[in-house]
Amino acid sequence: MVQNKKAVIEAVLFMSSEPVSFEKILKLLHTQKVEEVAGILKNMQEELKKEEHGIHLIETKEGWVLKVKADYQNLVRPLTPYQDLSRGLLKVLALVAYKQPITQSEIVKVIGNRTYEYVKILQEKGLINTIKTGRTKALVATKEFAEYFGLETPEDAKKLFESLPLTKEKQEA
Amino acid sequence: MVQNKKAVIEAVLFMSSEPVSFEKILKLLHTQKVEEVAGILKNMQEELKKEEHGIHLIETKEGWVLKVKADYQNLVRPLTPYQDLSRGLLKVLALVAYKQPITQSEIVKVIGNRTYEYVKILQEKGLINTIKTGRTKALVATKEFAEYFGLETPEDAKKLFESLPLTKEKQEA
Amino acid sequence: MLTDNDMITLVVNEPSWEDVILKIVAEEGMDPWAVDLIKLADAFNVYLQKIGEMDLRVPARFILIAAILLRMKSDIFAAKKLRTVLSDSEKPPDPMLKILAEVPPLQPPLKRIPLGSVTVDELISALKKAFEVKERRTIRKDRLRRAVAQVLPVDQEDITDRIEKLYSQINSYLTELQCSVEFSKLVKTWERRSIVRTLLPLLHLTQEGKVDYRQEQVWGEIIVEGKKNESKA
Repeated sequence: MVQNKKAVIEAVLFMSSEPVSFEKILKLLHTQKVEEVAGILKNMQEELKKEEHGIHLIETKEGWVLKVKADYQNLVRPLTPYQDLSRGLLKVLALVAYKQPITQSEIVKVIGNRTYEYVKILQEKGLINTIKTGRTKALVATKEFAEYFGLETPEDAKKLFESLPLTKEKQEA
Repeated sequence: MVQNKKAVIEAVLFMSSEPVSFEKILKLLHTQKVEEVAGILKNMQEELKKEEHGIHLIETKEGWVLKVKADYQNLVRPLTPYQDLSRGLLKVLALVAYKQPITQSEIVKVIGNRTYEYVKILQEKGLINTIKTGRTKALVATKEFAEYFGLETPEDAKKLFESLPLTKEKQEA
Repeated sequence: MLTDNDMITLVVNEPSWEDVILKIVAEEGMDPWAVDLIKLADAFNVYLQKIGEMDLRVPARFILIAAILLRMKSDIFAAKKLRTVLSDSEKPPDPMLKILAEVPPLQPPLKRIPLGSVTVDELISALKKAFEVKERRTIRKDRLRRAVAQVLPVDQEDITDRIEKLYSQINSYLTELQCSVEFSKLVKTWERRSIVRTLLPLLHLTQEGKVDYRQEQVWGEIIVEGKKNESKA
């Protein structure tokens, strides 16, 4: 079967949530026609720039990836996983990410008694995990958490706060 | 900001892994212009049918969903670890396709008690359907099943298994 | 409130233990944490007395359900205990945490999860797998059935008939002069199967209060006696 190169590229980009390298695209197409493939990608990129499209094709360091255009991101946010996390859950998640391992009681002091409920839900969702430290339990971020926030390891979770404008806190810290 | 309806729909369908109901699309667009939206969806569906596209727009029982065309599914399958049907669902679907019409109780004998739950989900997804045969209900593959696997009719489902050396089961059937 | 009989019907008729618990909670309006385990165990006891044929799955289900409920309850108690331990701590909170809890929380990135479609090959291998699992299950069941049959041969004869027969057999030995009979006389041939077949209805008769028995020496003869007011029956 002769496959349409443009169609294959579209299918490949559609099926990957992460950027796909140019080399990988060539490999999947079983071709070495670098210019032809680059041309198709550029054309697709141009085509998707038009106003009638809600997604665009971006070339990143790691490769090519389809993304929702910035204008529509807030609109589609509710459709993506974990978007159902309430503010309370997100707060607990942030505290765990920032100070892991952290005990439940430390979180209770700032969030209040609903912490227990939040922790249970986050555990069920696989985003945090309990480790035993002495008499009490401490909470840490999981691999799934890392994957979700685009981190390499759960220990990198603190990096999420580097860019935050927490000036007041930096002075206090 | 005036948003381009077609672009919004594209972004919505791109971002959602599950089918999106027509009502939900209307809601996300904050519109009640049923005909206009239906027109956009139909146009998009026609446009994507062209050979140069690797994905197509399908209207399922649950709503509208973008999928990689059957021709390219094998090629892109390794690019994502996620699948739209769980292993349990797949087993029941395979049994129905292979032995249709088949009663629920026959499936229970092979799969066990969770059959009832799986059958319900597959029916909701529109992939199988119930027909009455005498006192009992029997399950068959649907048109949507045929579409999913690139078959002409649901009756062709059995052909998918022609290469199988499942002699023992054939005798049982 | 669930009666013993309701409980038995539920456990025997529902297809899975999840359904039993769901029904107890949903239909009977009972708090799952308040299901009386003693009651469940009692119902099990009543059931055991009632069964005529042996269906090992049902008694096993009683035990499973009781165990699951017990586990659920103990988890709750354990969590409660942990809460008390944690809230006792009196260290002042980390100021940074306080601030973090007040600023807008982490916003998860927009993540797309592309779902792959099932390929025909995957569909075929799912079918193969389903049949393989079924075959393995059938083999395991057969093996278990044979093993059970070896240890506990299932009787074709109804247990009630067997009880009746033994009772009239015992009565035929009991006369004005003789008010007891040796168990060994009641057993047709002195081998394991026959002994069990006689002992079981005897236990039922004792339970029902129709006869008494005593065994003066361990492994010694069992003396079966008619109840004083029944011996002439």
